[in-house]
Amino acid sequence: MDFDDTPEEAEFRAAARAFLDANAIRRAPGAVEGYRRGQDKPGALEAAKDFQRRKAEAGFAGINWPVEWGGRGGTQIQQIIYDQEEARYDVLTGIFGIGVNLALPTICTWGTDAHRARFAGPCLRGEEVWCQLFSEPAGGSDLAALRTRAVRDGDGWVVNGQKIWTSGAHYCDFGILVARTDPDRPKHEGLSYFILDMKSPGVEIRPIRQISGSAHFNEVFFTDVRIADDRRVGPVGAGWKVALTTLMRERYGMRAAPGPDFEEAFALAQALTLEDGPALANAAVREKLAEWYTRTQGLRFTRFRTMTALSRGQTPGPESSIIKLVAGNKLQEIAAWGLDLMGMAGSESGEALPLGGLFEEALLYAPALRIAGGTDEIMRNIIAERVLGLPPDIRADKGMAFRDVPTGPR
Amino acid sequence: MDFDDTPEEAEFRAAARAFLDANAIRRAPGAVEGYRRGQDKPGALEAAKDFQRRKAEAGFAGINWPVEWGGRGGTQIQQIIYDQEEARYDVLTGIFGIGVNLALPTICTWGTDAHRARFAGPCLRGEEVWCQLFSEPAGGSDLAALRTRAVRDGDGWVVNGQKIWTSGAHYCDFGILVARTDPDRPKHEGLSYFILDMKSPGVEIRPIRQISGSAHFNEVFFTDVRIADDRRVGPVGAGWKVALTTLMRERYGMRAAPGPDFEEAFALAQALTLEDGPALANAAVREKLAEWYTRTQGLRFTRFRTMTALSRGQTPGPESSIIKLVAGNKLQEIAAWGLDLMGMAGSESGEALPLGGLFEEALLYAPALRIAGGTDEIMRNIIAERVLGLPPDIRADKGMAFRDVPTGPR
Amino acid sequence: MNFDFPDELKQLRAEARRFLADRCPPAAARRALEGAPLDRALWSELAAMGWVGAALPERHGGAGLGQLALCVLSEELGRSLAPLPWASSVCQAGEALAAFGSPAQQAHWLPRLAAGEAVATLALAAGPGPFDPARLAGGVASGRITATRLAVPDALSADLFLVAAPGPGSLLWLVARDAPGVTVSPAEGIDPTRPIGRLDLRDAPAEPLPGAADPTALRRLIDRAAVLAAFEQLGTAEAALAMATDYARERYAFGRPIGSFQAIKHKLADVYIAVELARSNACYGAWALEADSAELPVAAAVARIAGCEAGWIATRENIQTHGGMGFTWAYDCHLYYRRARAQALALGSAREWKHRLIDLLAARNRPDRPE
Amino acid sequence: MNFDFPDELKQLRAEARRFLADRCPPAAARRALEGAPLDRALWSELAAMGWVGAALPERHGGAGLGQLALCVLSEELGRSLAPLPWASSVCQAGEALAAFGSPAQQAHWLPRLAAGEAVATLALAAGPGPFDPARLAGGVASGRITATRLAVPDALSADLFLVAAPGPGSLLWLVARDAPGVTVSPAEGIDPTRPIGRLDLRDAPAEPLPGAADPTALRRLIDRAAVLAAFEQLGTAEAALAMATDYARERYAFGRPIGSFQAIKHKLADVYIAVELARSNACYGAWALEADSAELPVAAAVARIAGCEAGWIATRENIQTHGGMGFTWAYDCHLYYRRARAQALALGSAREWKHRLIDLLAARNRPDRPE
Repeated sequence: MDFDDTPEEAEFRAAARAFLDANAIRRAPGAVEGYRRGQDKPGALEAAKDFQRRKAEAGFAGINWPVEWGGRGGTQIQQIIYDQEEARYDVLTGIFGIGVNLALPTICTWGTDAHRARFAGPCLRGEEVWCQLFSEPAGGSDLAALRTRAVRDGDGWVVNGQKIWTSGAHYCDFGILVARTDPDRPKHEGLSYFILDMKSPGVEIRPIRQISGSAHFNEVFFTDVRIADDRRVGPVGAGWKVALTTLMRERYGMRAAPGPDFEEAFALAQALTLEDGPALANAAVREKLAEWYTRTQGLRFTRFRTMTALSRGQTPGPESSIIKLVAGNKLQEIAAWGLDLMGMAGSESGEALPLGGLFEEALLYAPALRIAGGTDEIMRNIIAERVLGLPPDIRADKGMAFRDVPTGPR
Repeated sequence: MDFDDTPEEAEFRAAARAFLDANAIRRAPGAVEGYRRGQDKPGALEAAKDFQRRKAEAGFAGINWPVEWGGRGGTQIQQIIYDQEEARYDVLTGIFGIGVNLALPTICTWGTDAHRARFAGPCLRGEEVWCQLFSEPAGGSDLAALRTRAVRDGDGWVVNGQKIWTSGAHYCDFGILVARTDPDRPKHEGLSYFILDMKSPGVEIRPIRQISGSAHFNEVFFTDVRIADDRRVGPVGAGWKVALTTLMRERYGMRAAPGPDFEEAFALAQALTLEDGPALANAAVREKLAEWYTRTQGLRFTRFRTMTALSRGQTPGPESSIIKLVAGNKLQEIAAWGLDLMGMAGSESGEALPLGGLFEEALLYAPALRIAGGTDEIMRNIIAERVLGLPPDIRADKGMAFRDVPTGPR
Repeated sequence: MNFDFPDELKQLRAEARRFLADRCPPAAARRALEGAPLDRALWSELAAMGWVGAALPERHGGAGLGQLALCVLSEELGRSLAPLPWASSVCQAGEALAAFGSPAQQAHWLPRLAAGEAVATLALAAGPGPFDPARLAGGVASGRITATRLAVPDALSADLFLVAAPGPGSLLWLVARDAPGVTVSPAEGIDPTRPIGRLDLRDAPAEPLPGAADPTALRRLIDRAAVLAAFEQLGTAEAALAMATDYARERYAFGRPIGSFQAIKHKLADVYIAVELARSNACYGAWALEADSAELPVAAAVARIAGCEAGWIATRENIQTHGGMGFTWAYDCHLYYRRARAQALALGSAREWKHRLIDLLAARNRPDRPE
Repeated sequence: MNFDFPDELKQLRAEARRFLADRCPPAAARRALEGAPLDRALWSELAAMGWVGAALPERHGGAGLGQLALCVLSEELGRSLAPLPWASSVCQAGEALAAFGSPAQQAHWLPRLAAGEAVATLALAAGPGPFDPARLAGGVASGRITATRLAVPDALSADLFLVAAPGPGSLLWLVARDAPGVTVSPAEGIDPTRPIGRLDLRDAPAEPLPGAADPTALRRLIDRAAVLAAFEQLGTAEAALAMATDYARERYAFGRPIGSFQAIKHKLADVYIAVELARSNACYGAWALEADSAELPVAAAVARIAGCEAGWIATRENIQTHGGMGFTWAYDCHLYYRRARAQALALGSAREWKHRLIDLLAARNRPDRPE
């Protein structure tokens, strides 16, 4: 039992670090990775694309992609090692995540040779950015209940409807779109999967402002948008199966929450004095800190277990399914606790402290982390059904033609 | 706003206290009311019956029963005032609760004049003790899924099956029994409600030992037990409706949990020294104590709100539905916390403290309080559906003949 | 046993609820969130109905309705998320003036407050951590105060500050907004619908409130305000629960209302429990407030603790129940969430009140005191 | 990255699981609950397989398999609810002798322990409240000890007590059961499947364990034992989760398996989360134990805290999932509940470990220490 790289892994890590040192700026130690901070800075997109190009040239883009797609053909653990290293640098590669990790792997798996030839390279080199057009306002957690219609028209399709929660729609070049091609079939059976050029006529993008005031998501509206049939991925009606390839990879990539964690809570406690002396001597504060440290370490070592399996070329167990659920709730707890500890002076007093504003900011974006990418409730369903093997809930819409499924007064 | 009795209430309270002073022993102040302690003492049943007889003679049994049933025809608030006063004395009237509060009110409402004439008086005077024969092992929370069969045979019925969770079956004279008279009807529609003489041939009683080691519940088995048709209460097939009369009264009577509460937790904290000094100076201990005090007071004042409505002759709101759920969980928390605070010496160290054994005992019976009389889950369903008006869950067995309802591999 | 509000106050509550639903729906709070200044016309309307001066004596332009009236109105102001200086000007500063002010101070300021012409606020916090009336920062000398106070509620619309600071004869000082040496700057708070500000005082003229001579008096003021705040919290929590319940009934997923899923039902049942416990404890606080009981400090603490808990779970899980829509700016969920968190900080967090509650209970139980 | 047990230990685990399922199912724990004495034949079988002396050196009759072997065996002993002195005789007293005993003490006792012929136990607690090696009650003078120790695990079947007490040269004293002045009396514990007892020593002959000269040594022994206890807790929690999951799949109510209701599903998902966090933290403890790392105290604390949490939620909600059957004596649910609670107290409650964890982390972060 050890935490060390194998010799091969260590060599790869050194190479990754050398590339990053030469092409990016290492974050100062102790700097907290904010919630998508920096993404809104002017010039950020260009800088990100430039870095992605160099990354691809150096062979670090698509490390775990097969060689025939233009990837490195490396292992999953190499991908993780590179990601670990990259996380220490101030680079914005997150915007390529949907393309590299979700869209192209799905398209390359289900699509044609022409799809691979046209889209894989530009995606990997950061020349084309991708977004995901799955969620709809009426669907919510019931992802497959989507209503956006694609109607056959000659050698193509005409799309009408609305998507939501599309990250970066305004700067993306292409989107992966699931639309309903047959509403007379049951929910999962009448869907098809398309590649949409985001610059097509009839595509309208409206940003969604979140509680925190930022707007990283969009609504995307389609009015008679045409898609050629050769931009369809997989058979007509097989859209849900194709989408599952995307969704499985999305769930797998869940990371812990950004923002204040044990370290920041500890630092706050070090800085404050309470009724009975230093906050760090207060038993209630100590117990909370100990619980968060234990949970944070538990998640860390859970990732280590996953990495061990990957390092051995094995399929990891289901343990990583807990990470998002635990991390999102912990963040909200820590944010509220930090404010309570500061007390009456509340949010303003944050300025007087080394962590000024961090807890307030987290309080406002934490709710999104318990919802986006699968609500707490959906995550518990997944754990209960897929991990523990408990039976599914009774399906009110089972076997029903989609157009007949009850949708309520709204 | 005040906590005082009206003059009429004060007068009634004084009369109740005078009766109790003359006929019972007041508990020492500060004595903790244990979990059904005393019920197992030899001679307890006889003493309880004797007290109940005197209580009836003095007009304090069935205070809220109508005069025509032989009750006092008093108000609900008078009943509560008497119960409040009686709770300060060492008397075991709980064993008459099922008869006085559940069985006879149901029988007098749905039954015949002959039923009232035969059963009301002996019940009130403590001459006949009643038990409830509703729950079955296969049913669990699904109370109406009972399988005990009553088959028509001449001028009576023949009963076969099994009941469970029957308090005091071994000393009871009569039981209220719900049995299935038509398994071809849906679950709620094929039931009938009977009065069973517990001394009938074919009735077998086996005590159920609980985690705590005590055995206040029983299983009751029926083998070809005969019940005359004139012991049926309400129409054939209307058993569920009749049973609802009983069940509504049962829910209404929910009391807080016996055993250690804030006072005992506070006393434990006063007695112990922790790492950083007296436990009562430890912030974690203080916060927990404050939370329990707040919850305990919240329940107390919730009861005051209910009493205020009753005192005005109004129907109380649904607020009392929270009491059992909050109290059961609080008890389990307090019990575990008490043990943790005592630490390594664990359960044994309790002897060295004024509250020796109380937390250990509570740890073992607390689980039952989260289950008996409606599990936490059922209580939350009731609150959500009946108080908040949320829609019911989808019913897998809806409209199905009872005999066709899936029952699983067990 | 009469643990309920008198009928005339129930009527007042119903009246307030109707008025606020009409004149001050969540859209009003949203306008404030987007930067609209205090709606002084609306505040004057409330004053004209006698609510702003509800508990003030009639000789000072008040309605003399007593503390229970403030309780029921606080609940409704909390329910409607009113972007108004109710807590600061009525429940805190107004009450402080009425309790501790000199006859001249009262005669000058109370009629203006009651009429809604002037807004007053309490300025307590000097820095992060628990508030302790016995250890106040800043100082007063020769009628001049120098101090900085953080997170002062409604600071930007206030005409009068009552500043907690140690000085000769008082711990509470009357400072007019337009006096020299007074600087008010906006601060970013969690709940911009009731904006907070920073108050910087440099040798600003200050008058002592003669009745606020010791920490006990100040503490009692805060206890009284905490009961009223608990009713505000209760109203906010109830409104959030109602919003979540309505949504859960009407929103469908998987072919059925989401409120038919136990994950949602049981969550909302837990919210209901917290709300009921908060209501019961707030009622106890109301009784102690009206009776001016020796139990007030304990009653205020439990009302405060239960109110904070109810506000937090109800507004947090309202967002969760709404799913993706819940964390959008466009839906009202965050207005409740912001308000509840701000309410939970304004008079000191639940953590501080728990500490204080146990101090009080431990003092009760000390053997050298009579039972 | 190799955060997993080696294959040979996985084989050992599988072997232990098979053996214990066969020879030591919950029915064995139930017999102990009903009063059966220690099954010495079974203990000898475990010894014969080399498990009792798994981590002891071969020269003393051990198998020399190292600490990781104790980890995997502890998990399985916890899973099977084995009513055996595993924690006391192997993980605590055996390890103490191996770490602190004189050559003569080791030569005399370790082979007997490894062979299962003798049972040893650690006697630490003098009274309620946290255990502190720096402040031990009782005393030793002229080779005679006088002390009372409470809740001593497996006290009635122990042949040897290692008693924590301050005395010349050591804080840990070897006292034989059959020595004069030794009285052992049964005590009522939460988990009679591993009965506790009270140890009264009156001028009983005692030998010092020379290596246990200071509180740090004793603390380290407890840290090491806590990692092993965390694996026991993990095994118990996993077994309770499996029992609840099986029941939820097979038990029907309202015409469907109760495991299809979200109230049950989501409860069990939360249990799974606690179990996974406990497993991950226990693995960290195992690494620190094997590597004899400076991180051991921190690793032991997080393993302990997570283990206590998992044991509590898993065994408590297993009862709840079983409904009425869950709180009957006849069902096995309470065996897990009792065991988990006893495990959570035996080496000090999670509360104490949280306190200690923050002491350790605060010391790390002290500016006068290098990073």
